[in-house]
Amino acid sequence: MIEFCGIELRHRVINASGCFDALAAARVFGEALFEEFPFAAYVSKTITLHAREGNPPPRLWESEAGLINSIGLPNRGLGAYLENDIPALARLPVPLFTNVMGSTAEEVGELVESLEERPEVAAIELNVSCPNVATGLDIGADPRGLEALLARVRALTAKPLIVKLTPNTADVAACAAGAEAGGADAVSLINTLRAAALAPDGSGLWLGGGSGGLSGPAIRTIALAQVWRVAARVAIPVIGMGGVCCGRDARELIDAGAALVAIGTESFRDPLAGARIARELEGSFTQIAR
Amino acid sequence: MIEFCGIELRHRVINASGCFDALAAARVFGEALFEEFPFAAYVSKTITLHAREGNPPPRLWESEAGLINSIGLPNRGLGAYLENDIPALARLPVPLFTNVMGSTAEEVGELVESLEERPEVAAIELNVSCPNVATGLDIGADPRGLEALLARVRALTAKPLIVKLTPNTADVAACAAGAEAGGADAVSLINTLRAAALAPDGSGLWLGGGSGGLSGPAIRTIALAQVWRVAARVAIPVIGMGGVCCGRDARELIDAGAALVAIGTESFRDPLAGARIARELEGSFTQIAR
Amino acid sequence: MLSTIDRLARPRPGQFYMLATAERWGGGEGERPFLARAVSVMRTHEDGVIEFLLEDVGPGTKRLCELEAGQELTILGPFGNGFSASGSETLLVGGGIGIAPLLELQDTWGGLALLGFRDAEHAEGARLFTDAVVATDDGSVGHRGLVTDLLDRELERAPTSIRACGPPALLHAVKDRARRHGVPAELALEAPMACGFGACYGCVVATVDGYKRVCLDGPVFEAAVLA
Amino acid sequence: MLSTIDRLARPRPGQFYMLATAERWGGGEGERPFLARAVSVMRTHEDGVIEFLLEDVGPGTKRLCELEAGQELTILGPFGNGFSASGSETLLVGGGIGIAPLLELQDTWGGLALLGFRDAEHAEGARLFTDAVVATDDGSVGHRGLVTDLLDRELERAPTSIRACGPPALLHAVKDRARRHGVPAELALEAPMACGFGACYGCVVATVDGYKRVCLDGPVFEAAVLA
Ligand SMILES: Cc1cc2nc3c(=O)[nH]c(=O)nc-3n(C[C@H](O)[C@H](O)[C@H](O)COP(=O)(O)OP(=O)(O)OC[C@H]3O[C@@H](n4cnc5c(N)ncnc54)[C@H](O)[C@@H]3O)c2cc1C
Ligand SMILES: Cc1cc2nc3c(=O)[nH]c(=O)nc-3n(C[C@H](O)[C@H](O)[C@H](O)COP(=O)(O)OP(=O)(O)OC[C@H]3O[C@@H](n4cnc5c(N)ncnc54)[C@H](O)[C@@H]3O)c2cc1C
Ligand SMILES: Cc1cc2nc3c(=O)[nH]c(=O)nc-3n(C[C@H](O)[C@H](O)[C@H](O)COP(=O)(O)O)c2cc1C
Ligand SMILES: Cc1cc2nc3c(=O)[nH]c(=O)nc-3n(C[C@H](O)[C@H](O)[C@H](O)COP(=O)(O)O)c2cc1C
Ligand code: FES
Ligand code: FES
Repeated sequence: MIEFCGIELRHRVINASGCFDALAAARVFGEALFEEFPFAAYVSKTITLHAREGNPPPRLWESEAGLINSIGLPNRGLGAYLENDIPALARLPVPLFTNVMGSTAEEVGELVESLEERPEVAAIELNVSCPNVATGLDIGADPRGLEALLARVRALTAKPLIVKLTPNTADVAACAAGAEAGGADAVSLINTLRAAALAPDGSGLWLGGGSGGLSGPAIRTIALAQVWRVAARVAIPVIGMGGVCCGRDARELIDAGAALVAIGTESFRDPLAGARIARELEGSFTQIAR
Repeated sequence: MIEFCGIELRHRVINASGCFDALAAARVFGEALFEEFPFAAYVSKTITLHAREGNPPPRLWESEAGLINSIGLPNRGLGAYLENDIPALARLPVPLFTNVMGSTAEEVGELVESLEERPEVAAIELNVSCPNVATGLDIGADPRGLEALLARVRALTAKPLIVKLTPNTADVAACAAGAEAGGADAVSLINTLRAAALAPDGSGLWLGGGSGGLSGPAIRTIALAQVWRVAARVAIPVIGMGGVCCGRDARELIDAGAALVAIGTESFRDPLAGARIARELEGSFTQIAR
Repeated sequence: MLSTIDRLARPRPGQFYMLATAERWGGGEGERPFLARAVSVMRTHEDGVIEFLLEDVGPGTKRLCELEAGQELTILGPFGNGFSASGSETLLVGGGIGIAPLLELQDTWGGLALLGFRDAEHAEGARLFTDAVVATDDGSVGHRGLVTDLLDRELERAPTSIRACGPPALLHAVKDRARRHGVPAELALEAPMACGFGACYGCVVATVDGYKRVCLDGPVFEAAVLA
Repeated sequence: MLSTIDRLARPRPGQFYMLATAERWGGGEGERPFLARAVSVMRTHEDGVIEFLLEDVGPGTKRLCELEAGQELTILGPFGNGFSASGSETLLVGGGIGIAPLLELQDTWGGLALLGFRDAEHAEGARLFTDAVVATDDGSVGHRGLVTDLLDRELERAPTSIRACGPPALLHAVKDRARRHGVPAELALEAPMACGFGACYGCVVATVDGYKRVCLDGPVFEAAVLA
């Protein structure tokens, strides 16, 4: 058993938000999935205050050793999540981490407050990659702004608060330090990197949402560098992710300072990747000089 | 013939700074290289005021569809460049762009002033990916700082000033706009993205320089997104680069708004990539809605 | 044509698998393919053997087509809803590679197949059908023209329902006629897919009640629900 | 063992080529290989045929070893300085895959080869030499122990010079003995390479006058100049 922010976990491998839909998977692979769940914790895809349709298709582009997505955070909104999803997800044999995003501090506060009331939710992950309406930058891109946001919502919950940092910033370590100073219990990174694809027929941007986010092996070494820097800067635990495909990749993130490793795109190629990588991890015990 | 900042070029494909050493290539491939030079202009690797040994080896790591380098800008300094390299490079059949980097505005000024005096130099490219000693961030990461730097050195030269933007920023388009406002004649992007690799034997970071910069196909769609954003924001010409391997990749950057395309890592796999890609480009004429 | 064995599941007509090669998946044009590729079940056999029909349209299908007998295939599935049961009065309309799922459908529930192709070469696949009328753009086999010409003719005979699979233009034409003639139709759609099992939300299609995941709620949709 | 033809250049002993396969270079372990791989010339023939010796140590050499006769190879070179001319009194010291350049050297200028290997299987390559003494770690062939044991013995006979290629430990031991016995030695080094022709500055080694590019100023260096 592993301990993360006071939560007991079977192993160090969880899913990356938005890359595994436990309810859809149960429909497809059957209830057995609920017994032998591949991940040590289940992270929901991002929930917003109000329902979102998501971006118009096409939403995917396969790039060099990676995937660009422009899904647009489709979800039925906080209300439906509390009412329908949480009861269904409560049947999972692993702790539930709920990932939320608000476009203002008020929204984030409202999301956190309502999740605080639900015992089924073990931890809250804040997706701060949402563009700030004023500056156009991600609200998580500015260390001071992030500290202020955390300081504000920290008071609203006793549950572990994980900040999903944005990689679209000049200094991710400073942002992590800001989140820590504001009272975050952990940080997770990296989120997808802004990327674009052009339609083969020359009709312009391919993705319905315009630009998208790059994930997969192509970003693995960028994730490794950011996790290394962040882990060297903050004392709170780090959840590392980005292009992890095998136990060795996971081990490298742990050696870089990650407490847990999250699997995103690889789960699309192998829905049992989480269990496989956790197994492969057990075999390896590098402990390196940092 | 193509016109770029008042300079006539044979085609739209040039080399990326630090990815082609014309003098070394002449030694290896013979003088013929000077007649049939693969690029429409020759961009020097970054020259600094004082000589630099560069980073200790190992300096390279092959990553997923890319390369991480930590070369550390080795060069014999401005003096040796002016005295030995420029006369030798003057024999090139294409215009010479000189890439320089200074760690302070004074240093950049001194570099620009001395190049201004040399007719062999057709244009000056400012590498602003140098860490600012005070903030630790790249000096090019802050739009206002970049504008101030440009305003200061603009007065020192009549030659075209190209700003090689840093991708390690929250808003590359704002930085491009800052450079333009300061008087830059063009911007070039993207430089390598911060990445890291761990030694297979578990002894820590692999690269002698610690972290390094990621280049190659893995970053192509990130470059495409940044070039698209920058070209949409500024009126000055854009030199696009990042993972270009073939005419189609180059065409996409041009469709995204680039005036010229630079080839970096692909030249390692094929020293004649510049000529090949220029040929492949001629064949293609997409003109897309932006 | 590619075949493999699935002893666990017996796919239903219209379902698909996500396929990749175990070795050297990647390293092709643009360093691709990276993700697995969705491929419809063309035909199944009692012993669990499943046959697929592949057209080389890019790095993924190219690599799958290069696969030699005995080499390892990574396979996930069967996925998707598949077609609902139909009868002998059902018309099966297919175009190009879209004929694949209709073969298993005909083998299971019968029905006349109307198949459209570019030319004789691409029309090869039609041979596999027990009861089919063919149209080719160049007239090298069967009717010269579109498969929808054949459909218009058959619609006079008031079929009970239609099942279609093929390029967007064909599906659109079928949807159109189905509405005009008041004949219920089921269309098997395609969409770029990353996972195939509802995890990525990347394969959505617009329906009368919002975006639906083609891999999970489809790939077969009633023509009437598509926006 | 891999062979190809270079009609343009006649490589000199110690030079190398950058090799890659034209098809499916990439898509292996960690989506690699991406860059070409440096490989020493093992033997050349009048007709321009060049032979290479490869050991599968990772995705690049693995892919090159998988290459079948007739499949296309991407080849750049010859690169590097190569060894300077030597005579029959020169000792050639090689370890493992490092024996490759010494074969062409012996074919050209003669000299006794002292070759070290892990075991009999790896020692196969020694057969290609006309005049060689072998040492293996497990003693399955020749002397049981290190090739440096053989070198120590031969050094008594006051050789005019030494040429060595192999793992870092071996080169270090040779450099050491060369200095102690005052015998000039040339060492063929290895370094991670991206280009092979001086463009990337990635392959440097520390020398008495600063970092030098192994691909351009080497791969052969006088032992004395190495820092
Ligand atoms: C449910 C379902 C069933 C299918 N059944 C079959 C079948 O039985 N047989 C069969 O041959 N095919 C079938 N397909 C289609 C096949 O899965 C796709 O065509 C697949 O994309 C082919 O991959 P590729 O690499 O060969 O071609 P791709 O390179 O993916 O090109 C195919 C199309 O995808 C788009 N595209 C091009 N480049 C990219 C990129 N980098 N990222 C994203 N999209 C791109 C273009 O529109 C192009 O025309 C099915 C698809 C679905 C969804
Ligand atoms: C001048 C010269 C001549 C050579 N001649 C020969 C020859 O004749 N025959 C032969 O078999 N080899 C030769 N080599 C060695 C060969 O080029 C290298 O071993 C090459 O790296 C093998 O590639 P690989 O993908 O098979 O193995 P790699 O995966 O590159 O592993 C080889 C070594 O590189 C390091 N490494 C591991 N992963 C990475 C990575 N991702 N990026 C960078 N480094 C990594 C490790 O130290 C590992 O032990 C020569 C090298 C040089 C420089
Ligand atoms: C299709 C897709 C959907 C995603 N949705 C979300 C999301 O809803 N919320 C979020 O915080 N991150 C989301 N991400 C980002 C992932 O959680 C993860 O940070 C990123 O993909 C890097 O990991 P990977 O390379 O292993 O995929 C999504 C990624 C993908 C590919
Ligand atoms: C080995 C290497 C050395 C580089 N040296 C420099 C340099 O000296 N100055 C600079 O501005 N950019 C340098 N770059 C960055 C390239 O100019 C280019 O911006 C980057 O590699 C992206 O292009 P690519 O993917 O085509 O390589 C270097 C890149 C590599 C790979
Ligand atoms: S393909 Fe991933 S949800 Fe349909
Ligand atoms: S390998 Fe590029 S400089 Fe030597």
